[in-house]
Amino acid sequence: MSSGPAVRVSIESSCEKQVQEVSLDGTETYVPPLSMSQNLAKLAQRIDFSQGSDSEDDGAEGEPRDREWGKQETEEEEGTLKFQPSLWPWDSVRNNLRSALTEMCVLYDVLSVVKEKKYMALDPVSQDPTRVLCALQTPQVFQLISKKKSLATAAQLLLKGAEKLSKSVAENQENRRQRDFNSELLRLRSQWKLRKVGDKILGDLSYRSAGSLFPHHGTFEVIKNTDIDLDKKTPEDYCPLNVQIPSDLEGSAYIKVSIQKQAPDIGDLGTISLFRRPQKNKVGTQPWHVKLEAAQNVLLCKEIFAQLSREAVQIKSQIPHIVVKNQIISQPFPGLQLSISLCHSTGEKKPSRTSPDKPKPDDHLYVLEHNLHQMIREFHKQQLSSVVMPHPASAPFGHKRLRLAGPLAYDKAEICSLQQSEGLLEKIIKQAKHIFLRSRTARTIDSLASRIEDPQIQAHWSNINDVYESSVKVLITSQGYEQICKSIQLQLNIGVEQIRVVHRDGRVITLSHQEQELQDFLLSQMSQHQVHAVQQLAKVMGWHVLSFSNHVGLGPVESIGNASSVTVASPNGEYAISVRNGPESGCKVLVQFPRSQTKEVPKSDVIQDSKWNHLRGPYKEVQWNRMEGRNFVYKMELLMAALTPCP
Amino acid sequence: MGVATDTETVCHVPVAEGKSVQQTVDIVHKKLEQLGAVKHGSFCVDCETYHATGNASGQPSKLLYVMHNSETPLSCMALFEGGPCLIADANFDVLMVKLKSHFQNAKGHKVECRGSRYRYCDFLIKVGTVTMSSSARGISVEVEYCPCIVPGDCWNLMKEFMLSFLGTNVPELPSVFAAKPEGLFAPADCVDTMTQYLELFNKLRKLQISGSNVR
Amino acid sequence: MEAPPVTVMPVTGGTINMMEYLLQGSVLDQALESLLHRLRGLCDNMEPETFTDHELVYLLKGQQGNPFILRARRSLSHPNAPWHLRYLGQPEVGDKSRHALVRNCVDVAASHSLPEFLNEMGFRMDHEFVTNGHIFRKGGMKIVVSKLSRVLVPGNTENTERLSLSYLVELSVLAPAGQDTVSEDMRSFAEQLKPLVHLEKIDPSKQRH
Amino acid sequence: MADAVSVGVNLDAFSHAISGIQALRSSVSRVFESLKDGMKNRDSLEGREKLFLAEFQDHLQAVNRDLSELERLSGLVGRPSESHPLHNSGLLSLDPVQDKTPLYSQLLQAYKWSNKLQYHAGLASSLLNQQSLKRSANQMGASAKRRPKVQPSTLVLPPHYVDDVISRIGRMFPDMNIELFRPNGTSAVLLVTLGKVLKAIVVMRSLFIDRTIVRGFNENIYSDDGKLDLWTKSQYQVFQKVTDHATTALLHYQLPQMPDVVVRSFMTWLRSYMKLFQASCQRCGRFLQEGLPPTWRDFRTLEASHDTCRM
Repeated sequence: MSSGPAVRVSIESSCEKQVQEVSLDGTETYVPPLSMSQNLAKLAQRIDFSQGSDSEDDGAEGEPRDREWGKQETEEEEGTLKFQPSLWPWDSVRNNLRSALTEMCVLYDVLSVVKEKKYMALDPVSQDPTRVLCALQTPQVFQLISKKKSLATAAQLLLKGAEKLSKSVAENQENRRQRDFNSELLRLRSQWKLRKVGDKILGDLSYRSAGSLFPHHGTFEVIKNTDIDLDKKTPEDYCPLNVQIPSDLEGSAYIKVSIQKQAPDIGDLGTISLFRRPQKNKVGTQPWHVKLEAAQNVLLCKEIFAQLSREAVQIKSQIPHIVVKNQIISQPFPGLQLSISLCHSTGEKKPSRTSPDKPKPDDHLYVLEHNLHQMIREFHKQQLSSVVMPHPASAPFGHKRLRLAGPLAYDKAEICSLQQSEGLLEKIIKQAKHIFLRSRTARTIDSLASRIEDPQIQAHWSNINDVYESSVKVLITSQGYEQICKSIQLQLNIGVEQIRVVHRDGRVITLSHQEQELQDFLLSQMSQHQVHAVQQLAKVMGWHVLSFSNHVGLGPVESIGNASSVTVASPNGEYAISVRNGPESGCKVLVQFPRSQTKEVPKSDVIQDSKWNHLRGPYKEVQWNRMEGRNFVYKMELLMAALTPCP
Repeated sequence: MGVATDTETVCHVPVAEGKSVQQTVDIVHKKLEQLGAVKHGSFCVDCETYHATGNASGQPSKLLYVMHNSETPLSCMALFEGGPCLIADANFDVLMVKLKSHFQNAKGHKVECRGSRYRYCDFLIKVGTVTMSSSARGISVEVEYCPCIVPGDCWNLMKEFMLSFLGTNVPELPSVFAAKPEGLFAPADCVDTMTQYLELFNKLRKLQISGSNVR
Repeated sequence: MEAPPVTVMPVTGGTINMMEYLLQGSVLDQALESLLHRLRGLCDNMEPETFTDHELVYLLKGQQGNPFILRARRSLSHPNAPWHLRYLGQPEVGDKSRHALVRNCVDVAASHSLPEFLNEMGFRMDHEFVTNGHIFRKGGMKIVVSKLSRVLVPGNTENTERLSLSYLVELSVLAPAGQDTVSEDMRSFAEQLKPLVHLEKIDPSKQRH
Repeated sequence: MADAVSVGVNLDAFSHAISGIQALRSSVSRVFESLKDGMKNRDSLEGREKLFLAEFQDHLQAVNRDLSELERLSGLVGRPSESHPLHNSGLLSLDPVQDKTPLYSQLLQAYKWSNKLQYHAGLASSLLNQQSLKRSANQMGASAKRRPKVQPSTLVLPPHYVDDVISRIGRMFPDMNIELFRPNGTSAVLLVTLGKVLKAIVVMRSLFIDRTIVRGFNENIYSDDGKLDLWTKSQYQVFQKVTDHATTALLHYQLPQMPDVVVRSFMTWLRSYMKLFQASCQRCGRFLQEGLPPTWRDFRTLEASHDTCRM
């Protein structure tokens, strides 16, 4: 508002409106009282129209304006009596100008009030129409123009800024679309080894710097992508930099490790089916990076396979390892075939060189594949770390440990352990053996546990395993009698070739990889458990153990292990229970009655006397399967309870 | 990796009456095999003697012994009698060649002890013939009980073991161990072994000097 | 375990007649960073390593001739590492076309009782110093950039004083006698270090006097 | 008691009265029956009316008769005694002469007995719940409810609790050095160094011992990469044997409810190997048997014997 142009301003003071005439006697003639609209205008100037762009000025000036008015009035009142020289010759002019400004402000405010129809509607006032018009319209037009102008400049500024912004955004997009070759190269340089040979830029994707000894050169060439029309819309993944990798490293590859069974008795191994799909490009990774990583993976797989096949040829084993093109076949256990194959699919076409056992791709042992990768990297690391810097610095280079061997007087065994390092193939075969043995042991235990309900088998697998060893605790119990029947507890240490069983009684048994051995052993232990349980139960029930044998020499011969037996007598010695339990023949329970209670005692001429009544009577077999009770021990407890006379 | 420290003792077995050295060794071998010990390669301990040539101070110089043990094939032990000892790698021998103007090898003093190693559970037994200037002088038996590192702890056990194949010739606890405060077979165990061998060699040498009619 | 491994050497042995090929030079402290940078680029891809060693020089005076010198060195940064006992022969005069100093050398790794033992042998310590710096490797070549400090109080390696404001740069190769090709490699490597440092063959015996 | 007699006499009248009521009811119902049926099935209206009226009259008379009969009977029954509406039980509410009734002392006695019974039952139950008689952990009456809570809590113990228990046990045996590691997550691995004889690695799962391996004092405890070597068995036969025995001990010492007791007893047992090379066999008196010292330690007496001698 204050930015109004240099306008011709009428100097005519506004005070005319108030004081028309001051007579000599001091009486003043006032203009007639303000009309309704004038009054309103006056009031309106007190209102703070905060939405107006210049409301601040308004508010700031509102107050002084009022005071000015008052002051002026008083001045005018006394002006004639004693003339007060103003401080400044143009003071009155200034005052008038200011009041003119004030007027305009008011007008503007009124106008804005009027324009916003919701506050009030303006009606023409009958009184002095021309004056009103001139007072209202002229400033309005003037204000409008000035407003328009300033708005226009502001709009222009904004437009300029917007244009700048859009331009820079467009530029950015343009930039992204057609990347700068050099910046790409810089990025490539930060992640890959590059060197300049002649006019070519060559890179190294081999693992040589990480300790690999694989002879593949692993070189890639950096090419500038120029065959693109910059005017046309470029594809999303366009990159000015391209890499050319050796043709034999193209595509994707993986090492497939699987165990095939020649006999169907072996459970499934590695049935997880994870089908490989090409890795989704992560957002923000450059296409060349993906390409190089894939090529590096191919190279690593090739190195692993080359190492394995070299070892397969070198190692002498009873059943020689067979290397056929891209497959190594080994026989860890009789009837079992471990095959390691290099699957390399090049480009778009279907994998043509994959292993022959394509129809069942689910026997891939991912754990072993992973371990192979891990082992080759360990091998690399070993290569690097074996050539550590000597300390003190004057000492010659050499193997760190071997340098210690002399002054620390290592003996032969220690020196051997420094030098020998098992090959990749040996390790992986050992791991495969262990994995196989472990999963089959688990399966054997589980199938026994599900097949046989009484006694129960529980297996507690250790929470920490090694690649070559894992252990499981096997508990054989009877339901409801866990506390007293815990004589059969075994720890199975599953190794590479065999399973070592530590029995609770201190025996150590070594089982071979044959499944039948473990199963037979567990079955015989379960059979023994029942007899042990009777023995324990007898203690609890107050019965006396007359005889106990883990391995009975009498009766039918068991095909697995031996039958065991126990004989217990009731607390008062009247009754006796004999139990014989065999892993195959099952259990047989006999009860011996006191002679006095049996009716059909065979009459004998010899034992007529009453004292012979204390002799034991005949045995009767209990029809065990018709006994009440949920399991063997429960039945036995019931039987003992029944045969224990009430005191 | 630590160093295998264990308890071992070296003793001298007198040659049986009316038998040659080789025959006596065979008898011991047979006894060991009867016990169940398994032959496990061979071993060799040798000892060279050096003495300083020019001694500035004039005082009688001590003898320097440089020994090797096939049990620690990469090491070379250098000992002064009753003095400090050094364990070094095989290059020490080369250094001794360089030093030959200052330390002279006593040619006739080379002692060697060769024989077989036997393993019986955790015991390692080495029966060897001691040779001085290419003539057999005596028999040494080294018994090592690998799992135990405190000689005093397992001495009874070793004695019982040695009784079973040496008969009455069981030695007393070697002075090397008795002198140690803790009785611990220190990390420098190979030095202790070498000291025992050195004592044995010196004993045999003295026997040779005092009475050359050992056999 | 039974059959001794192939690489286990015979009871008496060691590697006879090893030669050290040596080039030496020095850089000022200010130039150290750029030299290290260059070396990191040129040398084998290994973690750059620093070292702090304490070297004792022993003399054995015989009745005639020069005293016999042995250098015993231990690592202060790796206190468990064995001591290194070193014998260095006189530089070979040989033909002038050879690019490096060549001298006979015996390296012995020894137990910590070494100083005591040397004393017993009759050796006397002549002087000692502490050296610390960086060590690099390129194939068989060893590049040691080190700063020498004087030991002020005998035996106290904490209390040292720098000898100069520059670093000693040594390029050395250990090889059996007669392998003169290594000196060629050394020369080309030294070329690559120019102009940061000029490595030359310096005859210590001539330097000393 | 007189009351009882009179009631007994009246009972007869009661039953008569009841049957009287029944008769009255049936006659009343007959009246309504006939009223409901109304006049029907008669030839003439007059006859019908007459008959109906006569019938109705008869019925009413019967009702009258029955009613009077009932009234007579009710007189016989007589008024029930007002004071004893509940008969014998009513007596209870009467104020008894306390000194004369033995009720209080009887109550006291009964209370004493019940107390005693409860006490003895408690004793008996605690006796019956004792280890020797317990058949299963699942059977205990009180713990049956608690079990689902107890079981997981012993399996999942906070690590600091395990640390606490282990350090307490470590303090119990000054000649045994127990170090605790957690190389694989929360489950602890203990490295027990027993004098200068042996080192044992004990792999724990919370406070349960999973497995253990024993090696000689001078053997490596750490593998090349500086981690605890939990797998490589000892190169010495003695310690291989001791490892087997220790595994047996783990199977022997089992008390799922109190795992800390198990750890303590195992450590006590392991400590008996302090004199592995010094003790002679308690059975045969010798040091060596098949080249091995007495490796077996009895689980109760900790007596040393050869593995071959113990049977």
